[in-house]
Amino acid sequence: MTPDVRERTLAQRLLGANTLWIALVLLVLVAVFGALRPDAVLTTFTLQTTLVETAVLLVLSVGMTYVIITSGIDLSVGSVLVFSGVTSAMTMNSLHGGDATGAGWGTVLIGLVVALVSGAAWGLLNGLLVARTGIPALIVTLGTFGAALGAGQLISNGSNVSGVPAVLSDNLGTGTWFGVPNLVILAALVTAVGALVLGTTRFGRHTYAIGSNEEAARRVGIGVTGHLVKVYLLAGTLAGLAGFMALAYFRVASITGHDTDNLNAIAGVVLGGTSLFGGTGSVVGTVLGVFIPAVLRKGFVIVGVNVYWQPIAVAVVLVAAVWFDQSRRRARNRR
Amino acid sequence: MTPDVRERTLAQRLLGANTLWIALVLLVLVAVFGALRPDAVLTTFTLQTTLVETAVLLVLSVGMTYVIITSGIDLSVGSVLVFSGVTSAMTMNSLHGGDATGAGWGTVLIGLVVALVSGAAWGLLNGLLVARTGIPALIVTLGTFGAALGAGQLISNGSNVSGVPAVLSDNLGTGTWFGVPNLVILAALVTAVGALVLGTTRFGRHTYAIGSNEEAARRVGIGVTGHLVKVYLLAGTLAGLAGFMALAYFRVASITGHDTDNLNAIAGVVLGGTSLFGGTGSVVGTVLGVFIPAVLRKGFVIVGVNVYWQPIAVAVVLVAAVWFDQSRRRARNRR
Amino acid sequence: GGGGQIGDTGGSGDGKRMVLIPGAAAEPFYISMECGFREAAGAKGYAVDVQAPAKFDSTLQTPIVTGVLANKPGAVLIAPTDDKAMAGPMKQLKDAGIKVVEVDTKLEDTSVAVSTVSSDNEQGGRLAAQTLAQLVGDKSGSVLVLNTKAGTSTTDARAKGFEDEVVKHPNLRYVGQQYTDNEPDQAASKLTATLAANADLIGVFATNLNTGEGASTGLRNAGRTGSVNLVGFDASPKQVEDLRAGVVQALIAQDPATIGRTGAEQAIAALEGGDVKRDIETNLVAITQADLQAKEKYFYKQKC
Amino acid sequence: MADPLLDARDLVKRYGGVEALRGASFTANAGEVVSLIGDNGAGKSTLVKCLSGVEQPDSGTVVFDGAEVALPTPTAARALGIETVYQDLAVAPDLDPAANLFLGRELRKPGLLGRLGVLDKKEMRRRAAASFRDLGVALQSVDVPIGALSGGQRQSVAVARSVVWASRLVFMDEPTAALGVVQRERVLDVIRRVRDQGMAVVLISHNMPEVLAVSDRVEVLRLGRRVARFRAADTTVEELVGAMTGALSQEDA
Amino acid sequence: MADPLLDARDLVKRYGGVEALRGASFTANAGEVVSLIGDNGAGKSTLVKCLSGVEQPDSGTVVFDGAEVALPTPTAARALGIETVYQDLAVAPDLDPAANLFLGRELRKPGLLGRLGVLDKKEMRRRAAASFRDLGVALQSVDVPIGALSGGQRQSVAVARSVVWASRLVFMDEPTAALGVVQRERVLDVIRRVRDQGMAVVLISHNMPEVLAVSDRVEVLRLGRRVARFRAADTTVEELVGAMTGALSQEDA
Ligand SMILES: Nc1ncnc2c1ncn2[C@@H]1O[C@H](COP(=O)(O)OP(=O)(O)OP(=O)(O)O)[C@@H](O)[C@H]1O
Ligand SMILES: Nc1ncnc2c1ncn2[C@@H]1O[C@H](COP(=O)(O)OP(=O)(O)OP(=O)(O)O)[C@@H](O)[C@H]1O
Ligand SMILES: [Mg+2]
Ligand SMILES: [Mg+2]
Repeated sequence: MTPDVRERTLAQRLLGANTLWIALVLLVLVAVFGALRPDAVLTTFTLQTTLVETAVLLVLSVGMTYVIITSGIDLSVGSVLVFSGVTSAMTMNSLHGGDATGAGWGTVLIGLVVALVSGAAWGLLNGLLVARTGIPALIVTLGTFGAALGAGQLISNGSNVSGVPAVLSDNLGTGTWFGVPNLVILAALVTAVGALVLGTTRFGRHTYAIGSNEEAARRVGIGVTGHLVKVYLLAGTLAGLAGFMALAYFRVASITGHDTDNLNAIAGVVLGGTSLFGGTGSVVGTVLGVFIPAVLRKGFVIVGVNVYWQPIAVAVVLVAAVWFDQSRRRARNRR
Repeated sequence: MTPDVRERTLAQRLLGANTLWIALVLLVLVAVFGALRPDAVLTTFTLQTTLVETAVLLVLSVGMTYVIITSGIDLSVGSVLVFSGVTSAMTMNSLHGGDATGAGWGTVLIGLVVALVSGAAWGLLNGLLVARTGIPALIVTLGTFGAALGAGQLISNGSNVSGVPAVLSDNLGTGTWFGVPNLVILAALVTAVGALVLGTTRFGRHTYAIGSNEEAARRVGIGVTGHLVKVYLLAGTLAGLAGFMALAYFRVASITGHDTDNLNAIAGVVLGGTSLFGGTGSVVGTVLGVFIPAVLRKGFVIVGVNVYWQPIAVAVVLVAAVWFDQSRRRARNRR
Repeated sequence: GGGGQIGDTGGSGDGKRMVLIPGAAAEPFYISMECGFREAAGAKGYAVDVQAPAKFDSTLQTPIVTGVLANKPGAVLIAPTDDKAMAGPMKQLKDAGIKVVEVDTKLEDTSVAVSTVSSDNEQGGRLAAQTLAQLVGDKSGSVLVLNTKAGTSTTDARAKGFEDEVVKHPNLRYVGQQYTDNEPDQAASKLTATLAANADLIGVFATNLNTGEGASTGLRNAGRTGSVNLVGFDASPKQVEDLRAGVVQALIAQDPATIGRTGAEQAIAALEGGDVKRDIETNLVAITQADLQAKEKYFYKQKC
Repeated sequence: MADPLLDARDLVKRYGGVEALRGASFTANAGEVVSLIGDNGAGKSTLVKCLSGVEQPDSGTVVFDGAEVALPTPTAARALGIETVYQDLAVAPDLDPAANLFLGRELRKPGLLGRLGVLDKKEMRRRAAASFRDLGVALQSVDVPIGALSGGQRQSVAVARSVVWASRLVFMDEPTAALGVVQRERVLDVIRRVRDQGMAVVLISHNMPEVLAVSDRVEVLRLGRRVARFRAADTTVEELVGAMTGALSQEDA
Repeated sequence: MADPLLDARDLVKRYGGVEALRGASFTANAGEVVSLIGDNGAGKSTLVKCLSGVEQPDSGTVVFDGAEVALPTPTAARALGIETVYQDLAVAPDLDPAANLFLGRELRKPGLLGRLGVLDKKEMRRRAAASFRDLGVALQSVDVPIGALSGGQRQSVAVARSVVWASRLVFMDEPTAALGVVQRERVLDVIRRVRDQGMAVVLISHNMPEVLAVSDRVEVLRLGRRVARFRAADTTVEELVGAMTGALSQEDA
């Protein structure tokens, strides 16, 4: 009758980690491309560009991970990114007489705040609607997906907004620090904080609990409504930050080209082992899940795969990666 | 101890129907637009064009309803539509010396079969992967979404395929029957059959059971794997049919322009009261859910809403409609 | 002390190779350009490669540029999908010693490319309005522009040119533009809705292939083919066929093959130390049923 | 007798056309175990849900500690010191037993980290293990998700959670239904211990010997209404069954 | 004694690091009620899942009707005439009780419509109502989803489903746990009736008086192994509890 309570060893934990196998897939991919074109793939330059081009999506995906763990979804992130970029760029421009290219750090800081607040506002709206009204998250965020894009177009009168401060784009956008792009450092910081909060804090624990059984979470006294609002708020704010990062990187607030950011983020999250039905998942998995398609696309361009074959090849590897991951995990459980 | 078993009356059933309130929303929308521009909205012309422009999406959404009721998702429908259109058009062309514009019914029939088979093939692939491997449906169909489009581009060498037989486009594409467009009749037939099969047959019952509790369905001996394959096969075949319909309607197999068909179909299904978590839903609801955005978009153009406000207005009405529906339903349950 | 810029680590590449990065895969416009490019570059013994983004979109084009950069070709011909967003990546090409030639579209920053070969989209829009006015004659009625997505620079320029010109014709009442998300079915739907609201519609300018196809479908469904003048942009085979069949009344065609050929020539000149011309404008023409035969050379190709 | 701790009067609860409660009343006193019994579908669980803030009654009043209270949310009930073991357990199947035990009341690390919300997982696991030992629950592994536990193990976690946190009143909706013989005895011991600390315990059970063994009073629900009340010492299994099936009924219940 | 209907030998089942079965054996004879008892987490439900095709044992053999069988799926078990009431019920919460009762074996309309797969909902509802009456289940409404029923009502649906369809053997994993006094008696009656029809019934229960009242034999599982076997007529509650807790064990079990 004495409880036979054992803790798992580190090795068991590592082997049991849901992310091990998908990490392996990523490594194999890099190895294969590296073997095919060692001169072009395994270079600092390719590493730098792959990282930097994925930084924005990664930030979006960290927020998305939280949302999906609560068994929600956020289709609006791409549009919120656009909206935040537009408001931020336009604010900076108007502070600097219509063209902020020569503006200083003060203006940039205000731009950052505007981007974050814009993102947060949409996130708050999403959160309130999802948490308080019982409207499915898919519908709410499909609505804000359209609305945020429309609002961005309305404000910018339908065209891209330029005039991004050079200090911003030269430092955050393309600057590096000991060879690591600054944009990547920022994304890594966000990711690390996101992973820690999810994995070790009360906030993270409640996120899992709500996704696992919302009714149970409510009954044990977790403020489910408030928590959901916070989660969508987080996703929105990160989308705002992503908008600011995109501004720095592309030197323009582009209102097109972010239609599929939502699906890309969702795919990364799910690829990383987070269940669409909520309750399980991790930020580390998301990182891996975001990089797999990025590495693939990059690799195919470098190796020179025919453009029409590229989506097919990406699809095959994507599905195969998850398949491998799934059957490995199942085998581990059967062990 | 005698069981106190009552059946609900017809009125109770009707009031209890999940679709009543969303139908009301649709009616109100039509009434509002009708009041604003009675000359332009309440005309045979507007009715005809609205119906015909929604026919293709409706066919996609019927298949999607089945998939979502099993708690799956199919992101690939738009690409499968493209692929089927391309294969069908190219087959017809090759049968008729490179340009099938003058071809007869025999060629058209072969084209139809090719479209259906192409759709079915992708559906089968989706089904097998989802049902047999445990890869999340989102990932599988995101993969085939890319792959089917890539394959379509590969086959057509990346450009739109023209040469659609005139008998096809004149009859199915723009023909009417007592004033009702033939395309609409076809879509209505598909929808009616879809609704009946879902609501009254064993196949439909099993679809609900799998979505409600897959493990329970497996334990009572339902062939869950086979059934899921059939459901995705159905969705794929309907996407093939939709591709054929689009061919007749546009007189060309377009490669681009179907990126958001998947989200549109999913939104229609969810708007119609089907839960993304499976187990509940109906085809009738889907019909209403598909028409609400269509009516909105049309109405806003007619009424002359500013282009940038249009997506915002659509979003607001969409969310408001579901909100109304939800709170009505809840009130009914509390009654 | 660790500051720097991405791509500081350079190297040298293969000077006998050229890459074309069009704005989008699978468009007859870019395919025709590719044909001209391959022909001209091949004639001078250059190895060629084409890497197109799936869609006309700077976020999709950027990784292609950096991917191509990793391979270090001698010259890159590129149709930048955004006049500012592509500046960063393209500057990296230049910094790595690659000769950059802009084709079709161009950056705002003129210091990156050695040469720019393009046709003026705004000019094309103006031409469309003039052609429409000619087709309509002295009849009066409403005209509509079907545009793609808000923020797409090329089609926005076409719409703007049209808008600027159309107001000069008092018999044409401009009812504004509608965005279609570049989806034919939305184009059809928005056209029929406009027809319902404005029964006197006599002209439509569709700013690209997809909007044109949607517009002709909408007109056909409304039974107004021919009575509403449809002016399309570009001359892909299907569009030409529609023009021939009377579904479309006029097309504004660019000359992509010449753009590609000229672009290749400029790149070779830059690599081999020849004469490089900074800006080259190619022709835009309006094709109507009347001069269909005469302007055959402007038709786009599906494959070389 | 002192004022009752909890006094619910004439509660009505309808779900669509189904009347789960048709004017149910219920009383619980501090320092007493009261059993709530009744046939399947009599409305016991619905009553518990109404009294723990999970569902809102359509009409009726609830008096707690002498004052009329509204229980709009489970949090409101918990704030009054009311804890509940739900029949459907209401656990988060993806979390491990310790996480479930502390759900909503997680322990945080001392110091700054704790103020930042960082959890003290080790301590929670330690205390959880002690609680489980107390209830005689054997777990082969503490970090499997609770969804993978046996039915009885899962129920023990839910019971442990309620008694750890209650301060005034505990509702237990069939807490022993899935428990083994030994674990059931442990739970009954715990119930008595909680009662002796002055709390009120409301036990729902279909096991009549168990009901008679542990309770001070018994209230009977039938078709959504209270039909009888007994002192446990003065009644028999036959009488209880009679009341539940409608063979026997009291005027003033 | 005749050959046993079902004879399972040395079943081992591991979940990750957890050993749910460590060489469990089990025997059931036709025309007999055998109870399978054991502590929480002893492995009873796991054993049932292995014997009804839901889970695959890692090793061990199963002999059914004299022949060694593999049970790769629940369908395979059902084909042998084995039905199961699972502890977690395994119902489809969104479907109504009649739909759940006939799940996987729906009745179809006569004639062409039936061949097209059209369901005879009316007839299913009628027969379901009769089954429920038989088990003493009162439902206020037959077309609510089963997720909205009371715990006992839901369990009755699961029990009804198994006895309607079984032909050789029924596993019942705690079928009476949530049932009221009357319904429990009905289920025990049904169990006896099924036994008298010549089927084997395997009953899992933590209620020792119930076990002794209804079974012919009792097998005891402890820590994933069979530790004792009794004839119900020759044993006592104390002996059973002893075997479950490890106080008593038989050499040749
Ligand atoms: N959400 C709901 N929707 C519809 N009917 C419901 C709902 N919840 C409960 N009911 C009905 O209310 C009645 C009372 O249910 P309740 O769960 O309170 O019974 P109970 O006394 O706890 O039964 P048991 O002993 O079986 O647990 C039942 O007839 C049940 O079907
Ligand atoms: N899927 C699973 N993953 C991990 N462990 C499991 C799983 N299923 C069961 N177990 C473990 O196996 C052991 C046996 O569980 P089982 O459900 O068979 O017990 P039981 O005898 O039915 O208990 P109860 O009387 O409580 O229902 C338990 O320790 C349980 O935690
Ligand atoms: Mg109950
Ligand atoms: Mg069990």
